[in-house]
Amino acid sequence: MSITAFIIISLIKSVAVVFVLLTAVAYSVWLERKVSAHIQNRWGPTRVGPFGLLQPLADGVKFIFKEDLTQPYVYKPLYIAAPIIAVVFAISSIAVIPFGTWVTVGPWGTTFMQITDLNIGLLVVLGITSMGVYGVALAGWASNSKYSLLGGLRASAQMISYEVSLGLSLVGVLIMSGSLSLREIVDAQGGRFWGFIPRWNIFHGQTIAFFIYLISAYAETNRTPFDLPEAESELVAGYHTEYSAMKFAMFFMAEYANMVTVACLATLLFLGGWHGPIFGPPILQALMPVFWFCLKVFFFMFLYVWVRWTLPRFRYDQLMAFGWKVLLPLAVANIVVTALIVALRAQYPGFLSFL
Amino acid sequence: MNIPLSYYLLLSGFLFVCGVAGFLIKRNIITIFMSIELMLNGVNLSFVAFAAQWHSLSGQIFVFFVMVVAAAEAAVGLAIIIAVYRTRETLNVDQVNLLKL
Amino acid sequence: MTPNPYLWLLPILPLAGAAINGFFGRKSSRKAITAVALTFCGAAFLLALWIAVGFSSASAPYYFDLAHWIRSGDFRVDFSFYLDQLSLVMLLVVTGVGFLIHIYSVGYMWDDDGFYRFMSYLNLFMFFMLTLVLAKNYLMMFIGWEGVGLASYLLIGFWFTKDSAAAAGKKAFIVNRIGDFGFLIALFLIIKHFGSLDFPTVFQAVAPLPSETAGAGFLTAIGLLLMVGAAGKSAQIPLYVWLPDAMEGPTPVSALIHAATMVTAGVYMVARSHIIFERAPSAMTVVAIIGTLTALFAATIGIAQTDIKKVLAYSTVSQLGYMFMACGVGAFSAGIFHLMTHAFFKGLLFLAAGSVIHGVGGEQDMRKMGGLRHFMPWTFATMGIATLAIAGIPPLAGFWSKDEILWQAFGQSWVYWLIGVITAFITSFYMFRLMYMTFAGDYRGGAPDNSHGHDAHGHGDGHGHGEPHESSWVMLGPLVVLAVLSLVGGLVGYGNHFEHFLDPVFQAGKAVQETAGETGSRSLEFVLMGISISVAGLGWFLAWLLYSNRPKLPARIAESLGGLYRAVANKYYIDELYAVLFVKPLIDGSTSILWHGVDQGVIDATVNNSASAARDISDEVRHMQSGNLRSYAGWVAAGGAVVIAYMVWMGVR
Amino acid sequence: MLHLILFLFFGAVCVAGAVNLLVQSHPINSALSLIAVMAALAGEYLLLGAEFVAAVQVIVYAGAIMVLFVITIMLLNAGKEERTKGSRVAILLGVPGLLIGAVLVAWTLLFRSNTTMVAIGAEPGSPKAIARLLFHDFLLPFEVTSVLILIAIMGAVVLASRPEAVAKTAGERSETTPELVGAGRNRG
Repeated sequence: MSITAFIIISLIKSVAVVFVLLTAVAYSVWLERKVSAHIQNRWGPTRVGPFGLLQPLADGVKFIFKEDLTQPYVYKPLYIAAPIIAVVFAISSIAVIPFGTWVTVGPWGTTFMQITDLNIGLLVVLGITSMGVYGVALAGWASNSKYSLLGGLRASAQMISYEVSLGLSLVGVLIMSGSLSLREIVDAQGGRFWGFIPRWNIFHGQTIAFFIYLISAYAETNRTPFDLPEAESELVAGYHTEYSAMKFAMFFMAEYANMVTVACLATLLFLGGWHGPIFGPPILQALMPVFWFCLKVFFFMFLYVWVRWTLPRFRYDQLMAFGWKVLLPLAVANIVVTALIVALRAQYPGFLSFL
Repeated sequence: MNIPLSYYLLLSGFLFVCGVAGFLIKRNIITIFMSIELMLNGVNLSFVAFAAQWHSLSGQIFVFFVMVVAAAEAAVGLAIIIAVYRTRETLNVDQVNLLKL
Repeated sequence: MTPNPYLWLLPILPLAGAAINGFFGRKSSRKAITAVALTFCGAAFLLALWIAVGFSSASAPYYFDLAHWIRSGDFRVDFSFYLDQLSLVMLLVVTGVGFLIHIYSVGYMWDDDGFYRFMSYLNLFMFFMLTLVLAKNYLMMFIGWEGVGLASYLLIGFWFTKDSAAAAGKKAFIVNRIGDFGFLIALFLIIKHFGSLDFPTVFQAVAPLPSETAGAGFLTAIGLLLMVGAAGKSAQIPLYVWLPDAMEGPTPVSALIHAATMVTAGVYMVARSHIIFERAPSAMTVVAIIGTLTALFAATIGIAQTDIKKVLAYSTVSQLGYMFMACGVGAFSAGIFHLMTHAFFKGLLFLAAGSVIHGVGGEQDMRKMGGLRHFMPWTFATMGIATLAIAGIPPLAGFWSKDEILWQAFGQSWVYWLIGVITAFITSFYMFRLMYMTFAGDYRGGAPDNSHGHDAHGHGDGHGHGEPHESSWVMLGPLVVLAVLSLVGGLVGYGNHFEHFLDPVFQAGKAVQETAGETGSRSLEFVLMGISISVAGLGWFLAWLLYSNRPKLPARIAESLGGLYRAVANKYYIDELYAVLFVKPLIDGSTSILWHGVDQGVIDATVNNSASAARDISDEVRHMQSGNLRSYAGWVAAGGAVVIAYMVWMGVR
Repeated sequence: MLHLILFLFFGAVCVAGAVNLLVQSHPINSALSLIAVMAALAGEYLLLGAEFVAAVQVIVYAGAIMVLFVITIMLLNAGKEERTKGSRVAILLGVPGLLIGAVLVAWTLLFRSNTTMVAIGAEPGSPKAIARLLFHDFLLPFEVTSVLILIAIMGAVVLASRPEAVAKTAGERSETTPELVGAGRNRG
């Protein structure tokens, strides 16, 4: 593949992925509204388009045309920069997420369903998400409002706390697959054991890690039951109290983009990525992995919404105690046990071979 | 495609000098603390650069140790800053010169 | 040499007793303390007896290496014990007399508050004395040497609340240190020349050396230095001054340590090192002269003393002089023989004197006694036997040993013999003087008055001491045993049995004796014996004349003698002389030179000036420590620039 | 050429960030400048092949340590810097010393250095290789730093919690606001 082809394909892939991501974000909002409505025995959006399917579009138009208020005492540079930071980091982490396997793109050669693959892909995702906290923190501080400040403080404290257990929960997976490249991690989960159970990490010794990851991910994305930073009963709207119109929309997009990223990561690390039954004609076979991947991500998105409208909110000290006193030790224990089993298996090949 | 290693070292030296200058001229204790981090980063760059020159990963390992120490230092240092701020209600180092809390 | 695994038990047993009483005695009952002290001491005595039974003149020495101690290059010193005929005699004397005095102490010290302390110290003393006696090398001997010094110090100052006792303890300790100084240097010389301190090694190395007849070599130096040590420990001129003062201690202590055992350690050490001395004739001569002079000198002082214990103390010094005289003329076995008999009768004398003091309520001044034979017949009888023994009346113990010494001394030079005979006469005189003043005539003591008692040890208070009384049987028992020993103890010397027993030890010394034996004939020996017996009788007669027949006469004689009497009564002003010669210059020198000059002028000044200099500099420099963080950073940056400049300069150069 | 361009790009960001850190009077701006420097440094590390170091640089330095700084600035509501003249020494002694040192080092590096040319990605620091080194050759230092971290955690907890909160028993809820307690704990 020539360098120009590489650049062109990369550009196409980038545009496509960003488009898909933004669409997914928009329809996540629709999904949220629809599901919450049904949980509460309502209809949800129905007016715009069939089943309210065009509602996200209408929302977007509304955000753009609303008045963009800037309060007089805010620290303006950061007030403006904060939502941009949030949304940029939220979207850019999608760059290393693989959506599927190799596909042949006509005469130009084959390519991978991923913008780029890095040896340290997982670390890049973690790094970019860890930078996302600045958007929230700076928004809270720059707004020069006590609700915002408290929200920002809570958000940043909560995010860097749960980042620890989130990161540690992934180490088990890394030990199992021996790589930081997301593509190789997924490849390591191919196949089945006992003939029918897929060799996904969630079934493959990392069940505890999966739940740790899930819980930490909820906290990372400030979702219920960990939505303390924007707890409307305490802090009005938390760090984005003073934001309106498109700036608010950026935070909104950042939150849902983060959810999508986290869901993608969970899919890749624990649910076998694009692995799934493949059948049908060649064109279908080429698209099946993407379908399976999207299905799993959709499952996670649904789970997000389901949990949000089901569980009550934690108290802040409970949240911190849970993160540091329960999740962190569990994650460490998981690492120790996993490492022990892997090491023993390297020594004695038959050790716990059914796992 | 090759550039002299001394470019990296110059950059590292510049960052270090900026750190020292920050320590000398800044008044805010947190900014001074950040200047220290800047110095550490400058040193880290030289570690990585020398690792490239000698083709030995040990230089990169040292970066990790520097980071760990920096993390510990940040945790304790910021806690101290908070404690100082509670009693002094100022972050200006020129006013925190009583040699006691 | 044969190993004997029981040797180390001998010293350890009293040490165990000392430890038990010392650590737990404060809370224990007196009976328990007594039981512990007597059990361990008695066990040591029985063990010694048991070992002695299997030991004959022909036996090879026993030894036992307990543990390694110093291993430094080729030089090594171990905790090892050694038993030959010489140590066996000492061993039996120490444990036997020591055990008797332990029993006696129980009665004597029963009412004292520090009973447990006393018994513990006594046991401790036994431990160190046995270490000294059983040592296989000079360093072990030195441990024992210093240890008995410590025990002596503790016991002299036993009633440490009394200033005189505390001072006497210090005096004994310090004077002994002077002697130890010589001893230590002798040890260093031995290490330098022989590379070892083990007796067998050293003596084997010395044996082939020629006698240093012309001039003085290192053997003479070693001998003289050893003699300095011995003079300190055994109270010889010029270091005898501590022994009379040591009478401040309880009387059993005087009996055990300052008469029977510890003070003879010097004699033992000289006898032990006889091989060295025999090859250093000048050193031998010095030993003989010192011993002879001490014997005469101390005896004359003894004439004028009125304190019963002081008389005995000077008598001890005098008798020790005899022993050194014996060693000095090469009659080591005679010296050891006298050491043994002296342990019996002098121990007995002290114990009897203690019984007297006990009986009259703590009074020690003989002028306030008299007529006590009616009150305490047993004491009178036993003390009489001891007096006869020390005076050299045949066939009691003292006669045999003293006569042996005089005979051997005559073989060396008639001067020694003459002085020895004069001393024997004086000894006889002051001993019978003591007897007459104490036991004959009428009781001159008044109503009990504790204030005039020298020996104000705690047991004057509870007892009514209106009448002098006989002591309890706990105290009289040892008196009787020792009296029997004083009676018959000398008979072991009959026919030179004792001498032959010690022959394996003093083999080399025998040559000297043979020559002595050849010069004098058998008849001459009897003549000399007759002379010494007659001077003893003469002394007795003179004492009877002055103190029993005409009691007014001594005062008149004293008056007519005037200054001479006062000089004798005041011990020739030796203490005062020492005070002027040594103590005062030392104190003055210490005060003006060391204290004001060196300490204040140099050391303190250095410290103070450097401190004030540091303060002045710090006063200036402390402004650098302003507390301002950025100032510190400035200094660091400037210093960093200097370092970088240096490194660049070094790199470019 | 690409190497030089990328180096210059990241270097320019570094230099700009470092200078901005000095120039800005508000600590939050300085902090953001420092974050920019760190991110750009991660780029430089990537150029040198130290990809793992670069990732950790972003995650730990930019993503965790600097968040602490930002939180502290927010918590203490640090305002613009006052221009006090507390130290003459720093200006009279420190700045000249600094300049001398800087010039000497720069001179040495430019004209006297024996350094080689480095290619892009000269010494690839893959996670595997680094882990092998870290857990074999540098195991003891690694364990020691873990102890250091533990001590730092305890120190930070003790220092940052209010005295009355420390005095209280662990089970009781402290009277301090939950935010502060959370922030304090979080500082480990």
